[in-house]
Amino acid sequence: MNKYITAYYDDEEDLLRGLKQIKAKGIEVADVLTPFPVHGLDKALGMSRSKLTRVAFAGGAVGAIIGFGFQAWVFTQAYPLNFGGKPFFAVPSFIPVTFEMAVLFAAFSMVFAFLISNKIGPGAKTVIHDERITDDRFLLVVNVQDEENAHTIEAVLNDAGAHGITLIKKN
Amino acid sequence: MENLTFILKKKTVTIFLVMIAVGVLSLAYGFLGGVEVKRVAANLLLNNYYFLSLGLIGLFFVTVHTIAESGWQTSVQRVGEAMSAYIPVGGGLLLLFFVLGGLHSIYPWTHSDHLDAILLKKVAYLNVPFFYVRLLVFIGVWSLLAHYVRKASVNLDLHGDMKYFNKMRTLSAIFIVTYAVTSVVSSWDWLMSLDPHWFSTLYGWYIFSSMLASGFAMLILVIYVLKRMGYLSHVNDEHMHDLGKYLFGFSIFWAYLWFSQYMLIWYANIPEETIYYLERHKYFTNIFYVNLILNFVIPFFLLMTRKSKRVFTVLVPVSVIVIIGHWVDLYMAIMPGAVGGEASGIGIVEIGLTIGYLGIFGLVTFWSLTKAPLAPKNHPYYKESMDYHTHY
Amino acid sequence: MENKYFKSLEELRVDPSRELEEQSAGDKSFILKLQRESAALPPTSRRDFLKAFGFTIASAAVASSCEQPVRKAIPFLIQPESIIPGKASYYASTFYDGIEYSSVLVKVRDGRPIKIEGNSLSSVTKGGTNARTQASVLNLYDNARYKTPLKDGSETSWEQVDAEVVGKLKEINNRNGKIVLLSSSVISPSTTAAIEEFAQVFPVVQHVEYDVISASGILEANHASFGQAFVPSYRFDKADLIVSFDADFLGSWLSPVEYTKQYVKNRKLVDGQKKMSRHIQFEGTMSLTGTNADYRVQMRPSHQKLVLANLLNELKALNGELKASMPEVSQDVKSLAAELMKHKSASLVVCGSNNKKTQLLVNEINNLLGNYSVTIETDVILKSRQGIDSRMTQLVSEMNEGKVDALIVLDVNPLYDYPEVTKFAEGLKKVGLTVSMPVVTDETSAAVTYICPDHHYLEAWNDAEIKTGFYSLAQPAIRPIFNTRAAQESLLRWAGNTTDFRAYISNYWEKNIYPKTDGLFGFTAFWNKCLHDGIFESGEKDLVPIAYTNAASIEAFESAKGSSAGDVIDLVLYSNVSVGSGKHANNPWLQELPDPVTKACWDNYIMISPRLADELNVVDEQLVSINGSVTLPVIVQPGQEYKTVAVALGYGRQQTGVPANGVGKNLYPMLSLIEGTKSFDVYDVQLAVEAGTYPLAKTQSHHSMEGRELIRDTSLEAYLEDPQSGNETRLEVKKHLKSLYPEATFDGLHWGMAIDLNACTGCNACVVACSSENNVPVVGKEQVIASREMHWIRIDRYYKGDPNDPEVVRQPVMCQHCDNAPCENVCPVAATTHSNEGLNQMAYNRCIGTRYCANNCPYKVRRFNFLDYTGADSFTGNTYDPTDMTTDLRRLVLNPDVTTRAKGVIEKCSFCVQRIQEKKLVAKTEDRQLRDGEVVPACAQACPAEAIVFGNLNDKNSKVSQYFASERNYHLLEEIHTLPSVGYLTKVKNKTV
Amino acid sequence: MYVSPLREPLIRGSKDYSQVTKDILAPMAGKPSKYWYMGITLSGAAALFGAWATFMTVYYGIGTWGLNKTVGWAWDITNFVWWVGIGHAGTFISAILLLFRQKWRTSINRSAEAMTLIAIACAGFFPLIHMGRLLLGFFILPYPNTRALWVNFNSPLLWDVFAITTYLLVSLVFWYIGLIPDLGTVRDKASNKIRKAIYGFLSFGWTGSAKHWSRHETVSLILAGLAAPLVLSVHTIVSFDFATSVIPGWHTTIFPPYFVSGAVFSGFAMVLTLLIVTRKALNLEEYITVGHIENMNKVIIITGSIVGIAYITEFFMAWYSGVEYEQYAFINRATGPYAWAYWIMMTCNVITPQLFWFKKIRTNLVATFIISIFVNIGMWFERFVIVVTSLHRDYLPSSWVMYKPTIVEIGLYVGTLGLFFTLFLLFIRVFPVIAIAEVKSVLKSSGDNKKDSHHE
Repeated sequence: MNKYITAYYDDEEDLLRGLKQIKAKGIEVADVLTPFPVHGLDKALGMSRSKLTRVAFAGGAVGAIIGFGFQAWVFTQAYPLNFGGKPFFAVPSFIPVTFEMAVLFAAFSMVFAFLISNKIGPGAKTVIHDERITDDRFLLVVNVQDEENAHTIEAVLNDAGAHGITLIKKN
Repeated sequence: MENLTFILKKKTVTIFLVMIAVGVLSLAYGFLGGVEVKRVAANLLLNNYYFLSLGLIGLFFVTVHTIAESGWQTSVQRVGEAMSAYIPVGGGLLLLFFVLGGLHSIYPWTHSDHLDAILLKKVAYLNVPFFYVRLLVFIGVWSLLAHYVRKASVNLDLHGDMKYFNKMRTLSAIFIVTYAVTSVVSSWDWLMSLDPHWFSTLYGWYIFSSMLASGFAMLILVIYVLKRMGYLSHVNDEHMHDLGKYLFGFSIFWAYLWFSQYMLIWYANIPEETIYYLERHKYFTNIFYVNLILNFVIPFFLLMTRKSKRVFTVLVPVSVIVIIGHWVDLYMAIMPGAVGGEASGIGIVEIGLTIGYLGIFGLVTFWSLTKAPLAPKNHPYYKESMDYHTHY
Repeated sequence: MENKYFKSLEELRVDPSRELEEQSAGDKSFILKLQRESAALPPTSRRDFLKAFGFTIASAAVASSCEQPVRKAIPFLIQPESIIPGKASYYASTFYDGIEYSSVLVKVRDGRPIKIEGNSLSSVTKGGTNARTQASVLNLYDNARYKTPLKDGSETSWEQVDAEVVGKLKEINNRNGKIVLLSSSVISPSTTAAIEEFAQVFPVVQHVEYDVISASGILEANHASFGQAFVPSYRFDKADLIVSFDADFLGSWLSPVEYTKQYVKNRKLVDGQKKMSRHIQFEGTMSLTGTNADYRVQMRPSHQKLVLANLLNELKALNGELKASMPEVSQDVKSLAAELMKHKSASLVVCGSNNKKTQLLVNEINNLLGNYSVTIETDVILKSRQGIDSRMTQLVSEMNEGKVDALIVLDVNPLYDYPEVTKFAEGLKKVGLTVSMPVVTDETSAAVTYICPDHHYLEAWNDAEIKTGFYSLAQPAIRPIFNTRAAQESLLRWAGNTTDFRAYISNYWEKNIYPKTDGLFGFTAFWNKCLHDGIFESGEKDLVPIAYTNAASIEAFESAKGSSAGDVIDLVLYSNVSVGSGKHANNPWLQELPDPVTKACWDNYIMISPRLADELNVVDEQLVSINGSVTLPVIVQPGQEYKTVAVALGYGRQQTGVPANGVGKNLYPMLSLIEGTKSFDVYDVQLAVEAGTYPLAKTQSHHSMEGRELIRDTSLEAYLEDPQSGNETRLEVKKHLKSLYPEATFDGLHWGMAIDLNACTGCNACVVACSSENNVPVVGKEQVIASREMHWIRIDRYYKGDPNDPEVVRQPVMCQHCDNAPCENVCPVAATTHSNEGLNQMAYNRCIGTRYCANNCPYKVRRFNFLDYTGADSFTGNTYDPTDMTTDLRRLVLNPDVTTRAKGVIEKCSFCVQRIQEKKLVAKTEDRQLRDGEVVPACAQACPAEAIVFGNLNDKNSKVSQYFASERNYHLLEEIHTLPSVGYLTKVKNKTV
Repeated sequence: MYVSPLREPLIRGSKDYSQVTKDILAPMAGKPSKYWYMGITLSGAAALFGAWATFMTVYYGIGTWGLNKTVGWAWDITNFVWWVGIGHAGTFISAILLLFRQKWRTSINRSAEAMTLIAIACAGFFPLIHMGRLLLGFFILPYPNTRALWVNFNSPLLWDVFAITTYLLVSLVFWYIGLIPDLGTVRDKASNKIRKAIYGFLSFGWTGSAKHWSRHETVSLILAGLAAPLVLSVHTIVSFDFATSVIPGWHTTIFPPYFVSGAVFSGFAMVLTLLIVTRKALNLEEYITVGHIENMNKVIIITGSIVGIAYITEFFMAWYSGVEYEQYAFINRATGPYAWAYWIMMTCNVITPQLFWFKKIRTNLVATFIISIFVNIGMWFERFVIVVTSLHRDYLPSSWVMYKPTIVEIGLYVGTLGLFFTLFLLFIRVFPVIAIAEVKSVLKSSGDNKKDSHHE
């Protein structure tokens, strides 16, 4: 059996303040669902910085290498042709395509990594806890181990000024 | 509580004076030690231009953020203003250099008896009197605007009156517009005309981008030095991050313009244009590539991550490299035309004179820092600057 | 390698006696026999052709399509012996259209003639051709050709025609009526014999020679001076001083190809030659010849006689005679006379006038200068102008009087080109029997009863004697495409002689010409050699009956003294280098050929001086009427004499094919007949500005070089002092020619072309040759107006100096095959690249038509197929072909070695890469190096001035390398480092600066 | 975050988050207005005109245009560059303003990006249609073929293929990533099942999880970091089309930054043109305030001035070069047969935007609207001047000609305008025109009802 409690705030400042209180009580908040990115929330939840930048860098590097390498291969190995007396290994000519390839690969690798890491994508099935979380509600999710635990949590949440505290059971 | 007033210590002054002495000695060596006059003159021009430009970028930093209604930069605004104090000094030195024979010694077009058909067509522009007229206008306008911007900024801090804030905005706008034109034209006059046959429409902006990158590097360095001295504690990682991003961005921007100019000339391969790069390829092969590495490759890879822009251990070395790099870039711009490939080199004159000018620049800048509180607390956006987070 | 000259297809037929031997040789010989039998069946003599015809249509379709499926292919079941698919044969032949002559080689590919080249064995034309000769192959495939004999416009059979005509002729002959045979000047000895034979059978026959562009004035003047009407041989190569009065001898006067060869020979400063003739041109309108002159003096045509009289007067004075008093002229004839005197016996004065008295003055001038027998040979006469105008005038009167019972028209077109055309038409109605023997539909044939279509010259046997002793032969290069019959054969048949004309000619030559040789090898060998060479030059002379007498000239001089220089507007009616007399107006190549002076095509127009234009307040394309009868647009022509206007003849055809009908206006009715003689100068015309404008198709609209050193020139004096003169910039430019990357090297071959601007006269022969060789599409007037002409080679013409009296310079420009080609760099799909022989190549299949290359070409030589001009597009029904060039018949002229280009593709000069490849293969099979001069592009081949030299730049001894090494050599726009493979030699004018 | 009281609020009116959602989603709900129908009829008709012109071009060939042997590009490439330029504003606003932390971008970036995508689609149409053999256009792709022939990597047109494709794809992704949370909002506000399903699919299952938001911000920022040089590179490469050549007036080194600046200039002008109408029509005046318009006008002054300096630099350098061809090209621009185009360009691009130095003018919507149209016209003529006047008289005077457009060319241009407005009108019905989440994120700090006490 898997259970969790949801509760919401109407304002992000109340949310941040409440979070502090909840954390101080040693309660782990599983997730916070917000209608917009709340500044300082990631710190408050103790999240580490995203590693997507590294994916982007790797993608960009691969794109650049493929871009440059392919052009160089075509011009010097596969089919060297004399274009207006330019050297076969015409580095300045290769730069624009290399750059575009780097950007393309970086952007797409990162975006795919983003979608995969978030497990979202076209047709993704996710739980919508409250239709107002994309409007004006800030929803807390706290995992619950047992009944007793649930009560404690509910109390803490209540103290922290959260509304609509609900226990949800998942099977 | 932070230390708001900068006090110039004797030790610091001594260091700068020693540097200046090194400069004077190497100048003397240049004249007496059998170094070609041309080479000495070209070095004087290089350093005059370089440090004058750094001063101008200081002013540019202040004014551009002022008109952009930006707030975060107010924490380091004084440093930019202090750099701009060098403008009248550098301008004077440059004027002196030209008057005392610098003009005639390295600018081929000043030799009216050696004008060929193409140069004769340009006489309406490239002639000594008109050159001086422009020179005086540039230096005069820059110095005056530097003075008034600074004055308005200090007054704003003193009186906290919005009148000064608006005045500063107006002056900034005037400076930006003037500088947009004068930076370009002055680079044609002082640098491009060293190769009087050659021309490139991008040249002015290219030189500007070079100075922009080095100017921000210098700004970072001065901030670093001040912080090391225990000042500017209100300047935090976020501010450095932004400056680092500038350095990163302008290094890429410089590379972009370098590539644009080089590639277009390389591609069309028209002799009247390629001659510029041919000379540089032939006599300055290593420097040609070193230039790219110092000014693009190193800052690009080292400043790519978020962290590197926030820690001085990366930011400072990169800034030093970029400052050296753009010195090299100017060297590439000046030497082939002024001195010629065979007579050029990097030796006592080059290094010594640069140290000397750095001394003057440092002295003026730090002296200027003593004249006003380091944090313009009454600036309307100062508070924004203090409450400044970048979470990227 | 030399071109292989073959005899005709018929000559190559297998000897029948060998047939028997082969019969036992099994299947193969059986097949051969079948083939021969089928060839022997009477109506199937055309079958070989039809096979080739079918194949070639198919191959044209293949060649002309980039990705279309082959719609129709008829393979050779049995391979004809003389046809090797893919290999061209060359047949020597003769082009003569009643006006102009050229000894030619006909290139035949897969059974069809596709290209005309000059025959270098001829010492008259020396391998030169002009635009019309080059274009004549297309006339063979003219859609407007008569395909069968016709009676009253409906198809009939030869038997029927023969029966009816012979019946009528006999009837007329019997009642002692009058039969007139009307032709242009006949230069064919065999034809003359045939006509004589015809006249013997029908004694009432009178032969009238009617020359459209006649030389009556010269003929009659010479008759007065020498006792015989003839046109002498002019020797421009022997003259150090050439003075021409209105004679456009490089463009249209008498024998322009021959004269160009001679003229240029004496003016080319290559191979160590330092001497150059001086050429002074007096003229009213701006002619091709005038633009080439060292000095050009403006002279109104109505002043011509007086100027000549003044010149004669001055010469007489210099000769010690008393100077007669006469009205003065504005031109400086005094110093001209002095200059002429300095070049006594080495000068040449020619005059384009058709007036006997004027020509008499010229005769006397030449006589005084001692030019006869030196620069004017009277013992070798030019036979292409024999018609005396007054005879034609007389004929027309007789027709109107009803005195003519039968008129047989031999490929002339008086209903179009006779000045008093209505009078001729009226007269024609009164002639009982009218027969015409045209090749292509024309106005005259449309009005006659019987049309007996003649072969095109490429289908026919013929011979010619253009000048005394200069014989040549014409042989068929293809079987007659249509049911036509040689005109001579028709005449012979009507006269009861059924010999075919080939046999007739050979008999004639055996009897009359063979005896002029030493006769060592027998007639068959002689005949074969003549057929192979195309020519026979006997060296015989034509002696004039009397020595020069000046009585008539003196009389003319006396009468000229009384004339005065009037202040009237004169009209010059000239024939241009494209459509000429209008006979070939139905040739799209010629219609689209820009005039070398005005750069306009597809129309005639009034050339008017800038001053007069200002006075009339007109600009280009404004409609102006002449004498209220003809309204045409004007072109303001710098260099035109103030009150001289000029209009080209040859336009305004009404009853021929699609391209020509309705193009321009017919100006022949404006010619004045003075005492029965045509005058091509009409004095005192009235101009009136009409409402409206009319768009003219011009290929060049900007005429100044804008101070750019595109065409470099100098004077002879300066050149002799410093060969670099005029080309000084090159030294400076060469110093700065540096590249950021190593220059490409070409091992083996590196093709280059050098063009001697001093030799090029601007005659445009190269342009047509190029179109013919490379299947360059004709785009029509609308597209030329839209600046979309497709010519791969163009001749840029610029004016220098005073717009009222400018100097003219010319420059042929084609793809420069730059080794640093800006066009190649920018093609995204690599459709244009540089070959390892230095050629700038186009892969049409690869081209997607971004036109980037054309934009980036500084020479603007790349041409884009804006529409589907050739029918090669993958869509159907969108072909844009206003000139009917894509009919099956017209397409037979396509060169199968060159792809026709589809819509949306860029094309340009390839240095005739197909010719390069062909010669390379020959050299390869012969296991040797290519020889210098072996590869000749079409333009160079056609050039009568030999201005274009092509070869290997890597071979330092090649002619092109030597040209490139010359101080005069420069490259166009060299300063932008495109490294062109085309060089130009500076133009040198023999002019005192 | 503290915001100085000096700064004007970016969102007017006292609003809470729910109100923001409601306001921005309002245009998507209900039946379109009659103005919307009129608009789409008009633009649809224009697009049909373009379809006819496209057929004529493909079937009969480029000959249906006014081009000739000398002028190989004219309206086609002029329109291409014009549209690409317009397509620069969106990414500039989203990427570069994001990097420079200009908060005012939040209200305009969504529609500006949509406009960018549509403009690039319009732009991309021209290089395709300008090909003589459109059906073989795939030759331009480096795909393995039987002849083992690749493409020419030296060709700026090929670089264009890569640049435009990359730009379109990255812009699309950038736009869509930003759109995902808002699509979640649309989904959750949808009353009808089908709508819910569609937006549910399009929103990729967005939940608003803090972790997702964190990654979302990283992705947005890095994409901005990638898009910023990309946006420079695109117009740079477009400028290479001309600058790599040897044609006077085309070959000049200043082109890359000058084109980029001109692109941003024209892009902002088009954004202004659209938004001034849109904010009124969709009642979004409180989100797209005069302050936004003023800020954009400032960008117009800066970029317009840069462009002006570039014009003057080019002109001076043509004289200074001493190269006769170069000199003539510029004299011809200013005094030749197309001088009228040059002076329209100068007036619209250099003089008109200087009016924005006056605060009265740059805060006046009518004046801004008119000037933005002027800039659009001026920038079209800038490209026309570069493309046509440089080509029509280049090196050899023998080839100098004039160029005149035909109805087919006009049809193609009008057609893309029709397409542009049609797609934009569809966009405002289908997607939220303002980034809801982003506006919400600045509502507290920059809204009218901001709490001054916050973050003391």
